[in-house]
Amino acid sequence: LEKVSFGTNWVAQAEHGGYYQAVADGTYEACGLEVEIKPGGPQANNRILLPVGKIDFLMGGNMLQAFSAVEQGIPTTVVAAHFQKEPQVLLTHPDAGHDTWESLKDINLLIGKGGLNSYYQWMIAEFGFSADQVRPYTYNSAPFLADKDLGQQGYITSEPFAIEKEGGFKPNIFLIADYGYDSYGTTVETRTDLIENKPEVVKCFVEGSAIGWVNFLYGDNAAALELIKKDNPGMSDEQLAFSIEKMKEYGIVDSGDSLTMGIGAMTDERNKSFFDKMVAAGVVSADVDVSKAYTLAFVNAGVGVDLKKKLTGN
Amino acid sequence: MTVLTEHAVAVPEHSGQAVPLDPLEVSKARAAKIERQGRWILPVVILLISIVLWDRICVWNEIPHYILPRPILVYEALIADWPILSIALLNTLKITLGAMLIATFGGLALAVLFTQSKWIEISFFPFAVILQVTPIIAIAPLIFIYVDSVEAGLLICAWIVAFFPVLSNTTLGLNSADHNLRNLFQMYGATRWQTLRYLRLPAAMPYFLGGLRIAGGLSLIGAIVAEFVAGSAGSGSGLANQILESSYRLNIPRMFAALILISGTGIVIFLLMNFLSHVFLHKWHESALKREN
Amino acid sequence: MTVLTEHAVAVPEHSGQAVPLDPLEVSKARAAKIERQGRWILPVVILLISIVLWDRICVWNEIPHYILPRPILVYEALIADWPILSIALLNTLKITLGAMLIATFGGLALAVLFTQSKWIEISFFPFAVILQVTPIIAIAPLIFIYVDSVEAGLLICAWIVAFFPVLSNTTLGLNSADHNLRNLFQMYGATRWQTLRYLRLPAAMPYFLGGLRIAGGLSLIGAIVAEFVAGSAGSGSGLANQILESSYRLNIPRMFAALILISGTGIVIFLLMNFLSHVFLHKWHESALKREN
Amino acid sequence: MTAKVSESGQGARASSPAIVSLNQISKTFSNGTIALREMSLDIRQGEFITLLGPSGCGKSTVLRILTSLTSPTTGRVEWPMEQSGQDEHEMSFVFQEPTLMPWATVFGNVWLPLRLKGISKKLAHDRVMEALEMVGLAGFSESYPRELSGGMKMRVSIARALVTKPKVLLMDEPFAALDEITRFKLNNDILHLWETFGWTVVFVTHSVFESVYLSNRIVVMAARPGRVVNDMTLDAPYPRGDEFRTSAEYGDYCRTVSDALHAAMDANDHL
Amino acid sequence: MTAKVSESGQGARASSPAIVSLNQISKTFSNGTIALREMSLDIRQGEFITLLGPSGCGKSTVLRILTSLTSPTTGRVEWPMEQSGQDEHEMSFVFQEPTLMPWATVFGNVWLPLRLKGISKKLAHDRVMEALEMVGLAGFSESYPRELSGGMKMRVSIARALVTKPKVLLMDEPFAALDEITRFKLNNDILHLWETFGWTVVFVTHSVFESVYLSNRIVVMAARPGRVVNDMTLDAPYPRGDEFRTSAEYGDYCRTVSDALHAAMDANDHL
Ligand SMILES: Nc1ncnc2c1ncn2[C@@H]1O[C@H](COP(=O)(O)OP(=O)(O)OP(=O)(O)O)[C@@H](O)[C@H]1O
Ligand SMILES: Nc1ncnc2c1ncn2[C@@H]1O[C@H](COP(=O)(O)OP(=O)(O)OP(=O)(O)O)[C@@H](O)[C@H]1O
Ligand SMILES: [Mg+2]
Ligand SMILES: [Mg+2]
Repeated sequence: LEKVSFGTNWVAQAEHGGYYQAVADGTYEACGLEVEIKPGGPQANNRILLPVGKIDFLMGGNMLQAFSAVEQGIPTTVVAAHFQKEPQVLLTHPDAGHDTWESLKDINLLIGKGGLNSYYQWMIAEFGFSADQVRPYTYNSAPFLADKDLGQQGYITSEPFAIEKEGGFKPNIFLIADYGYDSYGTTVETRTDLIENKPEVVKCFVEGSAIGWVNFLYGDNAAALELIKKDNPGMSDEQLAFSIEKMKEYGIVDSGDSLTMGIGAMTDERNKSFFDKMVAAGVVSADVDVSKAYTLAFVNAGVGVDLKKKLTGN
Repeated sequence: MTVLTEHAVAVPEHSGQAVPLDPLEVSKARAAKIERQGRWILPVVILLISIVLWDRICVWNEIPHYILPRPILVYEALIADWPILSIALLNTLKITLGAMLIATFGGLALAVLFTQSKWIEISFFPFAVILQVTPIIAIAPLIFIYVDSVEAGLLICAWIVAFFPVLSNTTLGLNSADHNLRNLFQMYGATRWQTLRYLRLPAAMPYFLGGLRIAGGLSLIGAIVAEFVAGSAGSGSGLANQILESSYRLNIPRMFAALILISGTGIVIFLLMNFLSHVFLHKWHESALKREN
Repeated sequence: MTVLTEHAVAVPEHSGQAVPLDPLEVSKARAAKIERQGRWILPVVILLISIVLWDRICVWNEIPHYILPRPILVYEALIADWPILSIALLNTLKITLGAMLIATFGGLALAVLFTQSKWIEISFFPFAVILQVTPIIAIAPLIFIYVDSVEAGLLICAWIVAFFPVLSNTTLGLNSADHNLRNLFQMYGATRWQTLRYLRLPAAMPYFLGGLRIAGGLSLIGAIVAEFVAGSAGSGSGLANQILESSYRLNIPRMFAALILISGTGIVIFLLMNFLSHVFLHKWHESALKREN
Repeated sequence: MTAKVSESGQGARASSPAIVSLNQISKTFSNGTIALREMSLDIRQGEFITLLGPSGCGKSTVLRILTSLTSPTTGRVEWPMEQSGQDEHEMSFVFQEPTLMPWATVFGNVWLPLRLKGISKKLAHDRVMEALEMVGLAGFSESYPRELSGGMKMRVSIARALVTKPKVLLMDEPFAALDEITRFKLNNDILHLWETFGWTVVFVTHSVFESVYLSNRIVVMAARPGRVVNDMTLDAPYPRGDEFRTSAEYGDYCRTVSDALHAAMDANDHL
Repeated sequence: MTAKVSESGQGARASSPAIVSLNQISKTFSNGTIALREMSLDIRQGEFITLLGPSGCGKSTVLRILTSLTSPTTGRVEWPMEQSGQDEHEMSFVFQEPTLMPWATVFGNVWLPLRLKGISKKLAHDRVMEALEMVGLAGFSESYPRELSGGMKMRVSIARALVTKPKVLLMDEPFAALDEITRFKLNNDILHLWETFGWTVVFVTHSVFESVYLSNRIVVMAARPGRVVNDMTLDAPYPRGDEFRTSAEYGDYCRTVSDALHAAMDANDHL
């Protein structure tokens, strides 16, 4: 068994379900990997640990950082896109007259640093939002609840649930992917040298994760949930169920290309389209060679499609 | 006849043989006892009052529980989530105490080094300052690249946050030793080490302990901040993760429960440091002496 | 004949009339000059050496630029991004200085209040400790609910980080005033205010300035941490934002350029505090006195 | 013993009212040292009273109790004249140690008692300089305490006590660190002020000669527990001068006091 | 002036070698005070030499220069016997102020010089207690300095200086805060030790009587700039005792020294 580690982007939650599932089921083990999952957090900077070999796979955000890596000459590459859609949403109060995307321009928005540096730049360039309407988001929705005329960012699977539960209302949800932000949501990145020298390891991880996701979403995910709760003792079943439901409802993990090409699918067209938008928004330099940011060598082979059929019975 | 010393009024002419049973003595002893108890009761009472106030403010202003939960809610969360919180507390405590220990001894050792030669101090104090002001969020990744154990990494982060007050205060203290005493030591041909051991360290004690009092709280903050930036997992995760998660999930009562545990820890550390100060200083230093009047 | 006092060897029998031109005097003056210059040159030299070392380490260990960039890269980033960085620096400085000011005066005022009555101290010191150890990431939302201006919120956050050392050290200092002098003041019927003004505050000066030295750096950290957790974008953003953005964009040289600005600011603040200490203490306090031998 | 010494303390000014009486004062420190036991003493207005006794017998403690810096363990301190408008601040103290503020100049230190009364630097200037002149330190007004010799520090402390022209002056070995000539001069200065302004002076010294030269009453104490073993009134007339120092009367007094001191020492377990 | 005082300093032990010579020493402090100007002084082995002079004339400064705590602005200090194995640590000092460590008990303070030589508490115990006994503080060995009276603190300082049985003893007004009886006793003790062990003692006092009783050489200084104005050798034989104090010779000496002191004062701008 080869030991590898995988750094996620937050403390353990349903959004990491596929990987936990693959660990719990022994899917990785079956192809020769012993995977250790290292949870992250909002301030934790796991990225830099990838190129130096402290971790072997990283749960990346959207494609933007992959472009940055190319720009800065960092030898990492995206090998799979497990979220077909960016799950970022903007939320507003339902009965305050902020019911349209356009109306968001008139109110203050709570946006975190990550968002500010990525999709919000695109919103500025594409729709004419302004940096001055941004207020700090500290990953706590209380200020939003306290002020009807605030909007805030969120993860489709998390904040809406908390707001619904604590605030007692369903917020308006604007999935930015629906407005043209067509990046893949979360990716798996790895070191270029790993791809070159041990492609079987990468293959095992990517395909194992795809199967893990299928099992997690459509099969019996009890074991994975147990693992998540062990890594994050405060996690509630209710929250987990909500997240899974939302991921399914919005097709975050499994929609579009992935339905036929398998979970994790990527296409050159989508990456090019997103890259062009980001260049237009001035977030990325046009000189970047997009094709270096990712490789399609490990995805699009339809892994797990059969399994899904078996599980869902159609 | 006007009487200057207060107690004299109440006391009749007496022979003085009965000193131990003297009403004056008794009233003094009573005052001392009240004071001794007051030192504990008063802050507790004030804390209780402020908790009640907190509750009333929540009620009067109709503050929703997801902004500022009422104390009772926090208490319930504390009880209900105790199994989770207690483990987190333990983990945080481990890092805090570790950081405090290395901050104390590291700060002390550096201070001693710095006072051995003015030139060393001039040359290397800037590095201490740089270390103090460098945001650990920026260098945490660097640390974790070269340090394998998460725990060690957390300790280093927390140490960076906490060491400076000890270093700075102790340096000041070591430099504040009475010059006449220094002359005396010089006269008797004391070695550098003897001067340090018998003169400068004792003289620096009040300052050093003052530094510790600051560093105690900072170690706790350091442990929490380190956890924020290092994002540790599962069984090793501490109160920072609880706060983060609870706040993200809007489980504010639990977040406040975690905050209260942090505050409590801070106060316990502070009391401990005060106790240490008392132990080391009450025999001789102005700040801890109980003068007899 | 053995000569105890060193300089005597070189000096021939002399009449003593020529005191100002005495070779001994000259050599002393030279030594003093070397020392004066050394205070500046030595640390600079050491800093330069450590920069060279940094560079060599990068080269020898082939550390990739996205982990630890070579100094020259950082320098280039500093030059290239100066327009952005300088504005960020200014914004951070604004918060830092603001926080330092309120931490200084707030800490001082609280310390004075606390030493007015033992009971006040006992009752309210715990709150200061609670404030010190509360992670600002947890209470930032609360602050931002009730404070409209981002800048004010940042100031409050930075203040929370920085005030405690001033408070703690000053309290210690106020309590360390010589008891004989306190008796003297009591004897002359000094009012509380007079005792404070003429006795306890001057006596607390060394401690207070020691606290300031710690708080200076902490204000800077406070400003940065506050911006990390609560800062907004746009024209008001400071160095923390630069660090975050650079790190998000993996532009590590720029991140280090920002870090260097922070370190530089920290050192300047430290020197300033040292200068303040010198100004206030060199006439009388051991720690700052230049004794004549 | 000569007839001139009356043991009961009924001397020249015995008829003056007491400004303060110590009544069966005891002082036990928390470490168990009994500094004073059942000591009684009346101090009358206008007296120049000297406390004499072995080192550690409680002289400083008596002064501290008189100024209410220390409260007695048992017994009481009475100021019978208090209600008749006697301002307690018209009391000055020279501590046994110089007790100067290290951060203030000599001028600042001497100015202090006036400053506490709200007198500005400008208004105080002449009085401060006059006091410094008296102790021979006019040229050092801008020096800091650390730049002074031991005796000079003590003289600053004396100047500080004199600058307020106090009604009651308590001095704890003020001249111990001074050479004899400066000491004689200051002795005369103090005597002169005492006579001129009708001060009450409580004085502690170890010098029998000084005590005889200055006082009209000498209280000899014995140590551990501190107590009064002798209370003598000296009838020699004022003003006293160099002739008094060479007179046979002076020699007689000195011998008497010295004997009393020896007797007090013998009453001790100490040494 | 009696014939017994020889002005040149050629007295009983004049033939002994100098253990230290000050050669044209000047000391100017940075604030401009000229503490000493071109002062020369040889101190011979086995001498009991007393420095006498007005407050602020530079006596303490001379002692500090002798112990190299202060270096002179110009001039040189020579220890001609240094290379013949004279250990500089066999020197003890009583500072003008008690200079005790507040965090140590009386025992700890007196133990200090021995401790610095590596002598353990147990081994030092008897010598420390003996020294404390000599100054009458055996019962206070566990007290802290703040619990002592002024005179007691000074006695601790004296005990600390004596505990090492030094070859050279420098004392800066050690007995100023002590009563006469204790003072006389300690005078005799020191004299006895001096004679028994052949010590060299450099002594500063303000008491003419004390200086005459103790010394075989008296150096009278004048102030600002500090300088030697008189250097007298006293031929009175040792051991000296109470008979010496009452002898005519003693009275003569006192008068001579007192006159010299007056002359020194007149040489001053001071007072
Ligand atoms: N704070 C204290 N704690 C305990 N004992 C004390 C304290 N202050 C003084 N004493 C004891 O009280 C006794 C009397 O002290 P006091 O200072 O009054 O003596 P004194 O007569 O002034 O002596 P001296 O002439 O040496 O100044 C001494 O034995 C001393 O040890
Ligand atoms: N650190 C200093 N800075 C400036 N001047 C000083 C310093 N120390 C001493 N002096 C000055 O030097 C002179 C001599 O001081 P020194 O202490 O030697 O006097 P002294 O003879 O011991 O007097 P005393 O009998 O009062 O102790 C004094 O005028 C004093 O003001
Ligand atoms: Mg006394
Ligand atoms: Mg002196």
